[in-house]
Amino acid sequence: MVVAVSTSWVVDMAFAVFGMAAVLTGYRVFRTDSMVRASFWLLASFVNVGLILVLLNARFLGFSVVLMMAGEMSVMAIFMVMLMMNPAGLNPMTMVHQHRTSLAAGLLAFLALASVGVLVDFPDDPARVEPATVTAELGAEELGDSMLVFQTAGATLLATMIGSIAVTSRRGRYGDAEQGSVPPPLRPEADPADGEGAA
Amino acid sequence: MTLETVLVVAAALVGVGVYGALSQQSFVMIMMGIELIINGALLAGVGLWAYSTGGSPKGQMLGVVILTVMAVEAALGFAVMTNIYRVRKADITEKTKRLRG
Amino acid sequence: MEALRLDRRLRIVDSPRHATVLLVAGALPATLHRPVALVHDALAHPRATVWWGDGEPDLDWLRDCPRAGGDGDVAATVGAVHGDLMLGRRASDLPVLTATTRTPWEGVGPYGHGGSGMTGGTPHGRPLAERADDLRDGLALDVLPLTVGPFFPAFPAGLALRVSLQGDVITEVEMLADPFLADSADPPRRTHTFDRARTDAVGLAELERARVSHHLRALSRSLRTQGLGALATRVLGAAVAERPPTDAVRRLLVTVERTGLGRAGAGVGILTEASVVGRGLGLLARASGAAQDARDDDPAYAGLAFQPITQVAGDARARLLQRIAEIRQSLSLAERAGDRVRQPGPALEDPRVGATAVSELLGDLLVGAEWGDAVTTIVSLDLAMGRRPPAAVGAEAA
Amino acid sequence: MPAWLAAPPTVAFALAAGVVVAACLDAAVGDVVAHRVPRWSSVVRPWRQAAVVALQRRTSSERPDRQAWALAPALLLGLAAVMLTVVPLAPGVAVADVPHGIVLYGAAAATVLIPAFLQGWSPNSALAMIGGYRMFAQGLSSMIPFALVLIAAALPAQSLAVGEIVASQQGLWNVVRTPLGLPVYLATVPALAFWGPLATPAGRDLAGGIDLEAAGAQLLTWRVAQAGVLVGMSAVGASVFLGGWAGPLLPGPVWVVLKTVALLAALVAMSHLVARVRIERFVVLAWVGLLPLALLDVFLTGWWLL
Repeated sequence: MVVAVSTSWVVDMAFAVFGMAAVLTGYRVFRTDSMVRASFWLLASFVNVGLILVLLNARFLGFSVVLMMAGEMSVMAIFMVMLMMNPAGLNPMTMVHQHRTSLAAGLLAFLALASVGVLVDFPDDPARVEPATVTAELGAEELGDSMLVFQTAGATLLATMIGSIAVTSRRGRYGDAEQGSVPPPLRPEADPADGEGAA
Repeated sequence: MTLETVLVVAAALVGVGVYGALSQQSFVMIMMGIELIINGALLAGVGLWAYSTGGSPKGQMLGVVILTVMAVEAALGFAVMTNIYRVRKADITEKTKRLRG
Repeated sequence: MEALRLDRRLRIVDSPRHATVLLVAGALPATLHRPVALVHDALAHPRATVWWGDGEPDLDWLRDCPRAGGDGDVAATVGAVHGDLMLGRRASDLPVLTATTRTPWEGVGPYGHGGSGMTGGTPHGRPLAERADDLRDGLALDVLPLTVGPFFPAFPAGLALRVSLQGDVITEVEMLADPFLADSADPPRRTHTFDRARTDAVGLAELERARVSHHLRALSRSLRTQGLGALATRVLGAAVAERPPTDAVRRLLVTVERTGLGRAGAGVGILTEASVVGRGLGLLARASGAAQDARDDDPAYAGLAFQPITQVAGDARARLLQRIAEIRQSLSLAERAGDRVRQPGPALEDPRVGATAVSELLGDLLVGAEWGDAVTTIVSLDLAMGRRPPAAVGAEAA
Repeated sequence: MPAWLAAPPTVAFALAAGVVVAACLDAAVGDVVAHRVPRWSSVVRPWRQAAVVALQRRTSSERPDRQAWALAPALLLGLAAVMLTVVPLAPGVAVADVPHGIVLYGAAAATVLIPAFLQGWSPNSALAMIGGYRMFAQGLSSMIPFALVLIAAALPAQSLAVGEIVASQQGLWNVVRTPLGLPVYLATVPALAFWGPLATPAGRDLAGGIDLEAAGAQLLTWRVAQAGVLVGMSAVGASVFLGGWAGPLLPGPVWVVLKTVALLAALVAMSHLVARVRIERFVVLAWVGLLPLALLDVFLTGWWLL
């Protein structure tokens, strides 16, 4: 029986590199001043996680993450440039607020989860599957025992598609979506329509 | 590479995601934070599948479900954001404090 | 000028960044002095400039450049300069413009982002983009102001527009400079057939062949814009040939039709029949359905069964189809004309359309179009053969 | 020599040879279409042009994103190399005969969007940036039909390995078995490789678009990488739809090369004979036309297998 995850030092080194890169690029997402760069840093983080998945022998999932995220981050970059006040990050700016609180919350979350990961004694039962059969097993599972889960995921995606089209559609039940819309005021108590919004 | 190290990396990704989701003002940036959290969850799930379930295909199934969640989150996030933008001309959270419209 | 595209020794590129030698043809009006300097400075090193024309150039930095005389072999001169540059026998041109002052922004504010608040100041004097009302789907987005021209490769030379883009949809457009007769410069020494026909008697066959040549040039420009450079070269070759075989031209037109060139212009840049009547737009008017053609009343065409061709749609595709149909018509007229001679007097159907007449329509044509469609529209109007702006005339006479 | 040492030079050689063939084909077909007398200079011209570009110094625009600009051509070249690694020359002979080759290829093809966008966005230039957006518009629209026809081609093999997919076509090539596959593939490849009628991101109406600001070694690498992507997509297409190494008389690897060159020639001819497609029209075509066709392809293949 082959132990699925190789224990050679090459894999360890690769994991160390990909793991650190995933976290670092993830952090860069929120420290860069350009919207487009932020989405590509996030993509880099996803690609590194995808590569770790490949090391863990979940190759299909790993490649799928890259495939999916390349598309999703493209959409995200378009949205960034389209809706943000700093198109394409041509001008330098900062987007951070409540920096300390967030940093503390992030650290807390990391420490709590990491201690769970390190301290809890998970059963030591490594996967023993040939690399080539992993995906075949996943396919059999999707269309066998877990078919209900798989179908639910599909139905959820369909519902999402219909829902998001309904939400973004310009024509609603009560007329055009932007009917009566006004720019938001800068002061919370101000009337949106009194022109202070533009101040 | 052991289960512990994989879980620590996953925890770090979640931590960075929490930091991002709380510290950013722009909707898209907050979505990026959430995506990072889900990303960490995916890594932890697959790590557990590889090291402590004996390679049961159900573990990978969890990964597929997490990918679905990611897609749903992104699609609905963009949809809601587009609509808020259309109606309120707002793209950062502080502009939507009065959600009454 | 256009004939240089046929010379295999030269490769004419779209972006100054890809060029090694800048060829300045003729004298330039004062309004173009700064634009040409900008183009010059955009060339990557090593670079050189060749001046093509007679007399003395009116720009200081052009005086020391290598020259090609009005009749000389321009391609050979350019090739020699290019070779010297590549072999290091010639130093690269220095920039013409000195560094312009910029608004200092770096290091200001708590994040070095140019000031206080979230977005800071106005780096490089460029304010943050403002939103504009939307024309399409109800999402008001930031606009991007942009000046295009006067040396934009897809546009007729001299045409400069100031456009505001939202995404790649045009929200505003303003014409800064007219196109001028850059393309009529060849052959440089000969008066254009249509100018001669206003005052002298001209053979009908010659006149119609000149019309074919004019329309083939326009067709070649359309092809080039749609990414079909090789075919455009072939069409241009037929246009500049002295007497291209009629059958070959007809076959060429079929090949052009097969590329689906018209598809890019379907529903793009529609000129309504009401807007074109009485403006003297010739082919453009006929493509919109107005059956006006001066040849109809010309006694020289009597007995040749001349019938104006028209299209219905009035879009860029209709103008293209109209052009191809009129090439066929003129080919057949030239074949049947025999020795007929057209006497000056009656109104002349000149294929060169006045740019002023169209410029009033340009705003309606382009606002709301995507950038690619706007370029297709402008190319389909064939503005290159417009009038000479007064400034350019003065400079060229000097 | 161990296999992992031989892999990089093999891929580099295949990439270089493919790019040279693509450039010469392009020059030759261009001459034929232009009705110019074919000369030896057609074959020499690409080399001369490359040398001229290589001798140029890089230019800079106002405040570009330098890292991203430098990264874009390297990334694209890397993706082209990844595409070539999954192509099998003979049974079991591929640089990376991985069990998920076709998914790896799909991921690489999808990622082409990123360097193409970066190339347009990083110079901080308006027309180049519009080119980048166009890449996203056409790439995102064509990605799903592209992936679906690959999946349909993998169905009869019951495997995601490219080698298995080729082996399953020994009796009947996929171009016959799944007749919708190759046409949809050939309609989406120009969009993903921003080539020919769908070279809109680098269109002349944008004065070169994503190429507008590039010069020197950066531009040369970029052009080489783009040709490499085209070669990679042709090679995988030849394996997945045209039966790869299968063929009479000649040895397998020769057939792989011949079929790749045939697809490459088709794509080059397309670029000289088909006019540019309006981007809006293509997006509609992709979602309303190509996507249902690709789905139909999957269903028909499944039905045929049952």
